[in-house]
Amino acid sequence: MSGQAPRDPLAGLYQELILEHAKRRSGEGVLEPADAERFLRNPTCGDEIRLRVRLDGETVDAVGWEGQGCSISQASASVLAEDVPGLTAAGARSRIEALRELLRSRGSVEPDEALLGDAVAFAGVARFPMRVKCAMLAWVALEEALDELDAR
Amino acid sequence: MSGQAPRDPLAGLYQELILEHAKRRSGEGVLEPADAERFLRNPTCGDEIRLRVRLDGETVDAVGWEGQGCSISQASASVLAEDVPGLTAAGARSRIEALRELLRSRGSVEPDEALLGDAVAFAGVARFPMRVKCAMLAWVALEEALDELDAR
Amino acid sequence: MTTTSAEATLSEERIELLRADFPILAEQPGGVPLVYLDSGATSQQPRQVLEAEWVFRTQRNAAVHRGAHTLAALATDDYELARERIARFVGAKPTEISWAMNATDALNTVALSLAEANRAGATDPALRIREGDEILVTEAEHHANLLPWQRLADETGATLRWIEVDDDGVWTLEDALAAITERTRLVAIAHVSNVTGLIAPVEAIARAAHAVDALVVLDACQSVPHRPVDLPALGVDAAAFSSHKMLGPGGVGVLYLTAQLGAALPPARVGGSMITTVTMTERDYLPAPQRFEAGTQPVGAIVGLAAAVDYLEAVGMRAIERHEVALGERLAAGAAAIDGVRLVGPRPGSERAGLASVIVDGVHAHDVGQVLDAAGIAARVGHHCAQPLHRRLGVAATTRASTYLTTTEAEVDRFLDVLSTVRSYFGVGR
Amino acid sequence: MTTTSAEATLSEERIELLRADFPILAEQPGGVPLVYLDSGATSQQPRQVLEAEWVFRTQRNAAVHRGAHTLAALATDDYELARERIARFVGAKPTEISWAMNATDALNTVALSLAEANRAGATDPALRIREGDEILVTEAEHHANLLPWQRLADETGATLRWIEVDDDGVWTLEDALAAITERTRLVAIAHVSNVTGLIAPVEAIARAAHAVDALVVLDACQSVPHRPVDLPALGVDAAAFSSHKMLGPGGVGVLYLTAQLGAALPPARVGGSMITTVTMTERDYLPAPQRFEAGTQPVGAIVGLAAAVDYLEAVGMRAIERHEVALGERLAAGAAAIDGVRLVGPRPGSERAGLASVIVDGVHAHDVGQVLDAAGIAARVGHHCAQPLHRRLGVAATTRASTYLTTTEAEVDRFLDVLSTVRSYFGVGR
Ligand SMILES: Cc1ncc(COP(=O)(O)O)c(C=O)c1O
Ligand SMILES: Cc1ncc(COP(=O)(O)O)c(C=O)c1O
Repeated sequence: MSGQAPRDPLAGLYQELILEHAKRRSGEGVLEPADAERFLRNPTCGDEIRLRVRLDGETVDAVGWEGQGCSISQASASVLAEDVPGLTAAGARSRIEALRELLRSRGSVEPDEALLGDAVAFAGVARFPMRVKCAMLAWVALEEALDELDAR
Repeated sequence: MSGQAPRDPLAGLYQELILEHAKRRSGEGVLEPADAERFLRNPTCGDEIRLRVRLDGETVDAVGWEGQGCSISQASASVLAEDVPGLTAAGARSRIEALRELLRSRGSVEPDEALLGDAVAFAGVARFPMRVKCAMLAWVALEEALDELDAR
Repeated sequence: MTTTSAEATLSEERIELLRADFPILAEQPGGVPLVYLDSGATSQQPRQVLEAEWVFRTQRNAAVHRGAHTLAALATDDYELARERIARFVGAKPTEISWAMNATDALNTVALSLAEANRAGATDPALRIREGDEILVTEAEHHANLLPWQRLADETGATLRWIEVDDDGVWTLEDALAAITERTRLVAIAHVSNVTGLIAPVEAIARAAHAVDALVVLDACQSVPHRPVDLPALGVDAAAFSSHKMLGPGGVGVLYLTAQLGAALPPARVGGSMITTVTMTERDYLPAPQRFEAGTQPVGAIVGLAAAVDYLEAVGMRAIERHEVALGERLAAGAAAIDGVRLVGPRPGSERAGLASVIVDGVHAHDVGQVLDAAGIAARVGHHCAQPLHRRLGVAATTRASTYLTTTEAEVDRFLDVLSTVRSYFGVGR
Repeated sequence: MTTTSAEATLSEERIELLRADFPILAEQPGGVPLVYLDSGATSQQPRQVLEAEWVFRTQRNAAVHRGAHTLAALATDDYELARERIARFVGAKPTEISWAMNATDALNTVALSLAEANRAGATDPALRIREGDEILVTEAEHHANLLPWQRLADETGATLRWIEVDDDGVWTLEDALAAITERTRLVAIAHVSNVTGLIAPVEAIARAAHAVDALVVLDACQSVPHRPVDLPALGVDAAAFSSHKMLGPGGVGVLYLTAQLGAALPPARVGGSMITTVTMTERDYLPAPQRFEAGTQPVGAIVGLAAAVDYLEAVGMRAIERHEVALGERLAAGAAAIDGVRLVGPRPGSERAGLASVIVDGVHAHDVGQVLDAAGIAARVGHHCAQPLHRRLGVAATTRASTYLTTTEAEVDRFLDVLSTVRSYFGVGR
């Protein structure tokens, strides 16, 4: 990177894995068929996501999403789409809860890699409160989709 | 006066003549017949006056008023009703203007007794900006009544 | 009222210490030491409140909930922490608290929102107000809690009814219960009257109102600053109070809306920071509280209000209440004992807040106020924004002394002393 | 833009002196020196403003226009002098200025009042808006100057029309004149766009609007703080601006209404201090400006705003304008020259205010803002409360740098430098 750009203060936020996923965008596209769909929007910045999930019994079979937003929100959706399939619905919920707790902790919670998987890369977001919503957007959409399935 | 009551700071405001007029209430009552009538109200304190005036050619023949309010406003109406009859309409207007200037001056204008008549007793009101409206109420009512006659 | 425990009220020494926090109390605006008995109109502010704002405004000031930069994050933190702080003070959830310009604005917001909901057909039956329905207030309301409902009644075709007061300006729970009917859709009352000091039996009224599915709106301007108030426990649907009456800066009104009402009401004001999606023809609103917060909020002043709440709680709301109730009784008993002075509101010995209004026979309130002012006593004279009550009392204006945590017994006594000289000064009633 | 006279703009030395008045500019919120380029959202406050408020609040604070006591008289003096001061700043008469919570509230007041007047049958034809009539805005408006008119159109049955913008977000006087028709009843436009920096030809639009008897409402949020503005000379009927964007405290919006419109409009909010006579069923309102000032106004903050106006005039509004216009051009030209950066608004070399918004190809504005913030640069990212404009530009968010009298060329250059590194940081567009 050239010139005066401030690499250090941002390194915790923009992990390599995040920058990579922001480009890779795993799971992008309309999932067909799907069991539930949620559309979420962050009114502050206009980021949005439409996320679909398909279950196979108790297990998440696949996740697909379309959306636009910052690198954090896009990378987060991509990591979700790669990591969550294969988890049970309950396991997915634990991961969402762990991520939420971590991100809201402002750095006071130690990330648990076993529980978080690749989402551990977002640990640095905890020090940037304004970005927590970006990192959580896809996960909240998944959570609400699972809620909807539970309610049926 | 008894006890701790603070006579001095108020002496400039409540001149003997004012306290007297507040009781005497010259001109109180409905003037019949009359050439013009004005009703005025001070929304801050609820003081109100209904003032009627009768002219004899260019000369103010009589003033009558009904109203309720503080001693300053009542005394002012009483002084007006005693002093103004006999003045020309123009003379009455000069007096109103002189009084207004004096009261708004915050003490920077020297009262002109020749111009003001007994209304000179209200000079002390100039140091009490919140009471200027009280002292002016009847005079403004007269002014507006004269305006109305002019407009005919 | 006497108390035995030192914790239970404020000792003279404690009050002296508190007074030192209020720079203005050392002023001599008329050349005599200030006796400030006008907290009911607006309270004075302790150094701690001014300092908290100063720190915010010189170190953390930025637009909140908008920027991503660090300063904006700091400001947003302070802002939302202040909301939590103020919510906790009245037992509410942060999402139940939104900001207004003053309590008047907060009350108008509720009335305007209800009018808007009814124009839009009020799909939610809880909001429906129509011809034949009734809106209930008392005859003693502050104009802020009367005019918005007059207008709502005019617009919806509902009838405005009111609980009448007696010759002292007092009404009772029975009066209130008798006035609540099957047609009542909304009851709007002051928790504490700013003229009479009467304390309304809010819980019982709220129960009766809810039994007929009426909404209850509380004007908490004179209660929240002076006594512990738990709004959810009172059972009201909405409440309003003003920062400037509770040691905080001007320019902040607090609107409390239960989660349910907050979700149902449309916004009164629309603009930035309260929307999700806007097109040239359509708009979608955020949920409460943001829905009611269009445009840039008075963030510095809200931070100041949170500091005021900290200050009040450090002193203790129970102790403040006890202190003021004792002063209120002293005022009432003292005034009632003066020849030619008529006390408004509950009789001495009955429950009242820390304020009293009086009528001096034969002397206009403005003249009473002037004599008091000459002695350095800042009391308020006028109709106190309650013309209907004053009309019922048969006067245009009364003289009110209102206390707060910094008011001393000596100040109350000084007021009573000077009050007792007024009639002779004007030569009436010897 | 270059100027020859030393008086004409602000020298570097002068700016250094001014910056010393703003305590927050010495802060390092992110551990790096602050480069504050977010004055368009909210401006920072000089010591002089904070001190003026401090003096008022510790020496002269009281309820205004209500009490008769000395403190109330002092506070009322300060309050009305502040009104005169602020009125003079925009060429208005004091009676044409009233207070709101913020500019959003002031604009809502106009729209709500017009809605109320039309519900009441609008006896004054100047206020009449009905089905088939048109309300005209631009596609670039801030939500604060769009949503109130959407709602007014919905309620009255009028059609909301808008002047469309081109691919840069720009519209012209010809577009505006073409959009004003015999059916136009109201034109609401921003004097200066908070996103594009476009300066509207207000005088010509007002003339055209008045020729068809339409009212003109000006959103002056981004003009009054940054350049000399004479509202009567512009010929608008109403205007709104916010204290917090012009060195003043938060919590004060200024509403300008010509004497004629102020006399015709009913109030949006009702309550204390704005009435003459109130009964349980009837109410009469005071004339403007009091009619629009229900309840206790933010007096301390208004005194602070008057001090801000004093400060701005001591520096000189013409000099501030020149300084910022130069910085705006520097921003625009610099940004347009960066590969992969798209400048929004007027092209470099065209007239613009002291702000610029950009789109960085391939990088979301939030990420741009984060990189800037890491360098200490507080710029704003998002839709800036102008979603329709952003939709037209084809993006959800832009990055905006906005300047003020304390902004230096070096700060602008620092912004441009860091901006030029963003794409490579995220590995796009090499
Ligand atoms: C052009 C414009 N109009 C209106 C507003 C709203 O101002 P406020 O948030 O102070 O009400 C702003 C600022 O956000 C603005 O820039
Ligand atoms: C009982 C009551 N209600 C409402 C108000 C209005 O409060 P504000 O002027 O802060 O809006 C007041 C104070 O004036 C009050 O005492």
